[in-house]
Amino acid sequence: MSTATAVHSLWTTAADGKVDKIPAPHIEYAQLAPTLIVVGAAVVGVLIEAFVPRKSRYYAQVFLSVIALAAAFAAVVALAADGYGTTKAHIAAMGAVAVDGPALFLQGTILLASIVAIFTFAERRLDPEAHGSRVDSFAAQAASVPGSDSEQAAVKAGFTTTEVFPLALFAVSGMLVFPAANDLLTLFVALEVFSLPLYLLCALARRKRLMSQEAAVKYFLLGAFSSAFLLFGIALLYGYAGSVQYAAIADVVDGTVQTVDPALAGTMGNDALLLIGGAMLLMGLLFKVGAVPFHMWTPDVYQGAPTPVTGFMAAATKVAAFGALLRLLYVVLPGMRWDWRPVMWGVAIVTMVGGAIVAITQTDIKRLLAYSSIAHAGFILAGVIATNADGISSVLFYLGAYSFVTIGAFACVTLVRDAGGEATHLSKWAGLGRRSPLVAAVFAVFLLAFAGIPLTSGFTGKFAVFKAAAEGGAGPLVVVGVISSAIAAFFYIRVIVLMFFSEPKPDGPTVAVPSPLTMTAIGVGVAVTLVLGVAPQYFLDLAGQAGVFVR
Amino acid sequence: MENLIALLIAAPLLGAAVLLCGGRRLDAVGHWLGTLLAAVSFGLGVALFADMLGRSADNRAVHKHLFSWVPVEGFQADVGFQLDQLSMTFVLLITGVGTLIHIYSIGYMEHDENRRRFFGYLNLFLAAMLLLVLADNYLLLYVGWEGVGLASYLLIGFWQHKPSAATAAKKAFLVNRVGDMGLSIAIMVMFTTWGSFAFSTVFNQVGETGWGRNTTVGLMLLLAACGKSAQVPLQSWLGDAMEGPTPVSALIHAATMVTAGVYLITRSGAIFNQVQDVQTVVVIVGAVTLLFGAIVGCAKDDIKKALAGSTMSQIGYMILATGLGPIGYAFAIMHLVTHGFFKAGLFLGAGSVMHGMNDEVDMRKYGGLRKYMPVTFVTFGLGYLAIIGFPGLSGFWSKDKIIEAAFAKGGTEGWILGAVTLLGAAITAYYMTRVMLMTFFGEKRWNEEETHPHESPGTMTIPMIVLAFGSVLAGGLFSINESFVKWLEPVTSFSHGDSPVSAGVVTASTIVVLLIGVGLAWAQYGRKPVPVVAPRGSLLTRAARRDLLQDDFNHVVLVRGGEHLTRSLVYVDHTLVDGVVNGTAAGFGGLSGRLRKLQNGFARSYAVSMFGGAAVLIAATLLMRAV
Amino acid sequence: MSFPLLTATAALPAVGAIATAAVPAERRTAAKWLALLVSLGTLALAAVQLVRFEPGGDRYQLTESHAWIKDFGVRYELGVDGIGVALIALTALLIPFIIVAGWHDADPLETHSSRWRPTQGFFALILAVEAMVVLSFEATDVFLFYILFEAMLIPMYFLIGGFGDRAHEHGDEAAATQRSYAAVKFLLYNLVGGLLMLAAVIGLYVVAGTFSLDEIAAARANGSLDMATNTERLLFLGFFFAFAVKAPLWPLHTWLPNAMGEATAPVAVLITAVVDKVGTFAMLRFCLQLFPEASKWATPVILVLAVISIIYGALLAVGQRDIKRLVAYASISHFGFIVMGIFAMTTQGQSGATLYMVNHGISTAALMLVAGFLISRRGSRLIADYGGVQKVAPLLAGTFLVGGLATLSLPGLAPFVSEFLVLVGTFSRYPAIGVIATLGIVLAALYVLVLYQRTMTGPVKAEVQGMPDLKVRELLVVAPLIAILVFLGVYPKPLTDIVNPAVQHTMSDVHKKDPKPVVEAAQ
Amino acid sequence: MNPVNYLYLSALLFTIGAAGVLIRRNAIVVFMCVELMLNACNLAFVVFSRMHGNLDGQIIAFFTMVVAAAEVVVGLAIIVSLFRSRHSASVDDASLMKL
Repeated sequence: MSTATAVHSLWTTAADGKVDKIPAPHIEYAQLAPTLIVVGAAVVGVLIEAFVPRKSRYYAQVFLSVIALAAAFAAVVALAADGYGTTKAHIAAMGAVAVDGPALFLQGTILLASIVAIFTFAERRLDPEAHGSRVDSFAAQAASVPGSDSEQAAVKAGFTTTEVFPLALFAVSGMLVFPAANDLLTLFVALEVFSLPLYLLCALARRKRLMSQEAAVKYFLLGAFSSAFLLFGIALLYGYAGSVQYAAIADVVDGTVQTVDPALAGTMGNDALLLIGGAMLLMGLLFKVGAVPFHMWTPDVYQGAPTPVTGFMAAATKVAAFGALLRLLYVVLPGMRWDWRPVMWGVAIVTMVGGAIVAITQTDIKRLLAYSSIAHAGFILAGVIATNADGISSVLFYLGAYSFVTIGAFACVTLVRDAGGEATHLSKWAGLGRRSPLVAAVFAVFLLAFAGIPLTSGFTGKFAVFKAAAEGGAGPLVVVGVISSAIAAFFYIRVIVLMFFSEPKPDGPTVAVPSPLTMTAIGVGVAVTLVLGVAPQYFLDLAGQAGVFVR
Repeated sequence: MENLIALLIAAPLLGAAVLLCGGRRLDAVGHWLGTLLAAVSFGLGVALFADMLGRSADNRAVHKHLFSWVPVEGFQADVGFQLDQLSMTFVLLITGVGTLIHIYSIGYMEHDENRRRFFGYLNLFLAAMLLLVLADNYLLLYVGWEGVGLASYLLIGFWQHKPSAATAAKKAFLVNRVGDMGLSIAIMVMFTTWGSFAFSTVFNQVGETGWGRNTTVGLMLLLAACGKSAQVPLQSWLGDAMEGPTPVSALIHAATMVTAGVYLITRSGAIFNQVQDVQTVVVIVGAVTLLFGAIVGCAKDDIKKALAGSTMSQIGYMILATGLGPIGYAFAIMHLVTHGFFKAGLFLGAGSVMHGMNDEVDMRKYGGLRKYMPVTFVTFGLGYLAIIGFPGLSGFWSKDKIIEAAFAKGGTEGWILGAVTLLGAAITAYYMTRVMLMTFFGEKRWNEEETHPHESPGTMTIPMIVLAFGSVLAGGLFSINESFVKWLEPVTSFSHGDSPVSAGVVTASTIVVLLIGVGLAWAQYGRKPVPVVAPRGSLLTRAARRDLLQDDFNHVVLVRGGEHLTRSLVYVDHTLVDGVVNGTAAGFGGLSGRLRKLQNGFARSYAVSMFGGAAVLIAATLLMRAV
Repeated sequence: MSFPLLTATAALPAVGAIATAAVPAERRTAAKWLALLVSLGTLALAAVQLVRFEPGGDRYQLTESHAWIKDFGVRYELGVDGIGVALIALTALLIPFIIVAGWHDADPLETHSSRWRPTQGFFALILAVEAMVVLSFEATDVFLFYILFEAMLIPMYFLIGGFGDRAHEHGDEAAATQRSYAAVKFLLYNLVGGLLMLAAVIGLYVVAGTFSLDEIAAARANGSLDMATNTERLLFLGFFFAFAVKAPLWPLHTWLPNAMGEATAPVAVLITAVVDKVGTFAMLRFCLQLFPEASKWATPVILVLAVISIIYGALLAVGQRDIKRLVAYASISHFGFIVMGIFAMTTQGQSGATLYMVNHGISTAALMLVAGFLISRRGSRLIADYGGVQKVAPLLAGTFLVGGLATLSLPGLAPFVSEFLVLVGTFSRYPAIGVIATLGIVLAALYVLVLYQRTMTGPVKAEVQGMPDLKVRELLVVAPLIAILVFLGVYPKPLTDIVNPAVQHTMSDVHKKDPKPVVEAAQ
Repeated sequence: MNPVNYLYLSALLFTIGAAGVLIRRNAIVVFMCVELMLNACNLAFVVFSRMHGNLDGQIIAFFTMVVAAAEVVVGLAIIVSLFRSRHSASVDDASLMKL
């Protein structure tokens, strides 16, 4: 049979033979409940924007968001308790979504982190009241030009952008799907679903709006650019395997499926397609995790975005993206690990070292944390490279530990303020320990956790991934890892020095007394940091049980 | 009875502890307490002596194991004492002279506000010195060894407000430490060789080891002895040590501590006897120091420094004698004892002079003092006669024997040594006569308005009188029937040398050189008036005044060199060792600053980086497959 | 289950630290007393340990073992051998003195806001350090030890960086900069060491599959654990580097003079007398026990480094113009002795090294604390600013001298015993090294006596005039330390009895026997 | 015609789009270039779909279009607000944050 006729049969069969009914898809709604709840809540959130009076929107949205996320988390817990994480793990929604340990663990992590992040979104006590109404971190009216009359009018009217809550919920729903996606199409769609709201959220800062918009533009353009790469990679993989299903691609990669049709031999199983496609796919994901050299958006976006959004992004996005990366590498591409492991070694090394080195000379606390997140991405990559069971569970653990520290740290950043809003320049932080020992001490705890000092979650996580990497034969990577940890320690310590050992400046910032919302966010961060540092066994168990992908 | 040995040490130690910790409350009685405890110690010593005499010669040594000090697997250091004839001799000398000097100090230090502390230190010294001579192993000896060093340090620097005193004290301790290093290495070699450093084990097994180890031990012990006994090349501290109060000079830097080196070599005779070469070195050291000290003594105008030179020289005699082996040990110790008497007496006399002369030490500002201080004059005079070896007095008996033994060494060596010892005797006679003449004879050269020479109080003169008796009689008593030699023989063994010169000739020549020395001094200082300002003098005189340039050498080589070394090391530490670290940090900082510039804020350049990254990623993946 | 004595000894100061930190701002005197009481309580517990420890018994005693982090193969395992129990006693002994000596070091200045509570923080941090140090001496699980080894850096860091000499604090920006430089240097040095050790710890787990000392020893004994030579060496280097930074060994020492110079005297004592001991202790316990072959392989290099430390530290001490830095360099010299004793691989050397750790702690404490009292009176650390102190403050000068004499290892005082044991132990295997190291005793005399001469003797300087002598509080600190120095110098047997069996275990770990005396060997 | 040629075309379009992103300053144009890249992907999907003889690729192409449309909504909103604030749509002007 010639190629032409084979292709022709695509549409000729439809005419000649009897048309099969399109079978109704079989969707396991219960197992997709976490995602569905969040999506539903987001839709309801949009409706709230439309129908609920402006005054009550804030409360309604906050309430809805928190309830929805909590319910989704409860659903995750219920699924896990039912054994979907382990024995009953399977692929749901016609092969589109996996319900397995890693997926549930990461979804749970994302949901918890999101709840905490929503608390910081909802914080309205940091800034003094403007014209009798409380203000949060978001622009009064995003559409109005910064500094314009319309903006002032919006502020005067006490507008707030309560749309951030449904936007966040949409983003969360995408993030929930992302690590669970079991085909490349779902992966792509989920990526866009969580990215697009984030682009918007970045643009919504109340203060320093020009920077906020700039951050959004950069994030958006670069994000779209990387999505295009990712999509082209998907196309090539599809060309390689003839399917976008993870399992199907994996079979072809492993060589368990032979070419069914000699006519397709030209493309199917063509390794060049696999390699190039795989690399482009990797690039798209590495962009999201912020690995060098795809990291350059990170500092600018972290700095420009409203700080609660930065915290949310830094925590949840990273979790979701690493989840997807893990699944891709462990489910789809283990057959070509000899190809991607050396490359990932390189990426991990430049990410760890590069992030740490550039961070040394940063002068803005948010940029500093951005570079820190890059370095951490490198550490996590070391665990990813392990390619063993410990690799999965250690990365899961690290992500859980890291996300809470990050949100807590950014929440602390929101507290330190001067006339221009948040005082993010490091020089402003001098002597904070003397003015406000508690905030400084808490922030120091977060920094120490970032630095991986024992008895904090950062150490446990770092130990876990390095151990996995060493067991996976990546000993040199571990050595590079500890060296860059040492470099990284330098700038964390620099901040501590500044806070505790420098004399406070007379015109220094004030530390706002937050509402219980932010306090909760910070408190949860500290608690998780210390508990995971001192008694991590339960959570390690959890991550260990969750550490098996379904295929 | 042997339980008393510990008490012997404990008494002065208790004194030291009480006096040093007691505070100002004890100021009024401190000196009496200190003296009392020294006397108690002496009393105990006498009792033990009597007990020892009651036993037969071979049965006299007693041992007392007190407690296990440092018990570590294979390394058993004990606190144990060995009281034999040699130790006994020292015990009596130390406690006897020590007690006398305590009494003397009561008067001498009367106006010093820190007299209590002074007595505390003196007691501390007694305890340490007793420990040194009573220890039954080298490690415990080492404790006493450094203990006396400490006491010496504290006492030399007793007048700490004088920078010169503080410097002298430090110098003494440091130079001694060099010697201590020798002792410590010697002990280490002993441990690795015999598995022990107890006297008994070492001396019993010393014959079973080779030349190398014995030589090392011997040389290291000699180094230690040189440090403590101010022998060349570690002699430089003794002259400066005269900064201490005069009783200190008398007790520590004349009678007892400085002779510890002689004790050490004598005690270790069993080792030295095994290695002839080391003995030769010992003899050379002794001979050189003998002349060195004597020459220095001739040039000094400071009465105490002149005496210090003399001490050095006399100890040179003793060291020389110990180097002769069994023919010399007993005589070395005998000279040590007699020297203890007369040199202590001389120093006390000098102190008495200074006491009466407003602490003036320059002999050129003395003169004709015999009328003002008759007791001092007489006692000092007797000491003088003893040291120059005036026939019949102590020094004569002991020094004469050493000269004899030197000749008995035999061969060319014997002749050389004999000549050196005789020469030394002549110089001794010269410089001591010079001291005598400048101080007590001639015109008075002091300022009569400021200075009113007077005799010292009884507390000071009585010890001087007692010591003068010792100076006169001790030598003779010891020599009756060779009693001293026989007394020591079980410990040190003794052999009569085979002298090429008969004893009579030696004695005669000794007397001759003595007369020459005295005559020369008389010609120079007795017949004509002594200039108040020292003449420039010959090259040798000038060198001798500067301790034969020893300090200049030390200063240039050790002090300057050391300063340069430490300064450059400080520099190295700062720039190199620290610099590497700071440089690494700065390097990372610079790298960071440069990499940071890549983040130029332009979205397009970020896109370029991503695009490039993607290209590299793809290329690398393809390359991995190709490879 | 019996009373968890070891946990209690560490937990008491830990709880005390939290309690002290929680004392209200204005009740700072109460905080001080609380800290002191807690430290005394800890001392009592340490004394109970000493009593309950049977020198002839098992290697590790009073053991406790609980599951902790199963995934990492980590257990909360405690146990003490003679070395551990001695060092715990040292730590518990010194902390009360440190607290009393630093009684006023952290009183707030008027310029501080009311929310800044330095006093509570200072004493809480000291107790926190004590808790971690004690627990690290007790840990028989490598991971547990590592965690404490690293974690104790943090309170130390705040102690160094946060509290300087009172005299410097009045608006002296330069001093503050110096201080934070010192703190950062301290932390980074130790962190780098610690992180390399982390890599080795992980590697150890990959190789051995457990962190328990007991299990590793058992696996070694029955042959189920067979490390490749190169692996063992690399792991050894990872561990040793960390300990060599902590100890500190030349050329990794430069953080110590900065840290000790800038910190207050009690904190400086805490660094050198207590915290640094963890490094040398760990060499004995972990390097030798876990990697015996590699330890032997590295011995020549380490001994050379140790000797360089001894001589170099002493020479630099001579060249210092700052009292505290001088003591720091002296400590570097002494740490050289300790390391030398450990790696000489003889009973004498290792017993000596262990005694040295204890004795050096006490003697340095005595010297440094008196130096601190001196510095607090004049407000300067420069030697040249003093002179003739002996005349106006004889007690201060006297105790200073005793501290100095202990530092130069005068026989009769405790350090002599240990130093001599180390020298003998080294000499019996490596004569040349032993002899060179002996030079150190001359240099020690030099730097101590020069220091004493320049500060205490000579004419009384104008600024020193009227300087008060030691107060009762200060005397209470110094006098017992001196008494202990004398006692252990004269009668160290109680200590050696405890230490000896532990040393025997270590010696058998490395399969080394003492060289026989020549005479005996010949027979 | 050999469908592989369409693949080449798709790659070419993708490259042109990428080059445009790197070269052009105007945010709108940059964004259009991204869209071009997405279209190149779509072409590739369709080609592969035909080559493999299954419909997955074509379906994905539809999804891509939807997503691209959503992206346009968000992207234009952001770019327009930037333009209104700065009166410039140049991506190079937006470089407040750097280093």
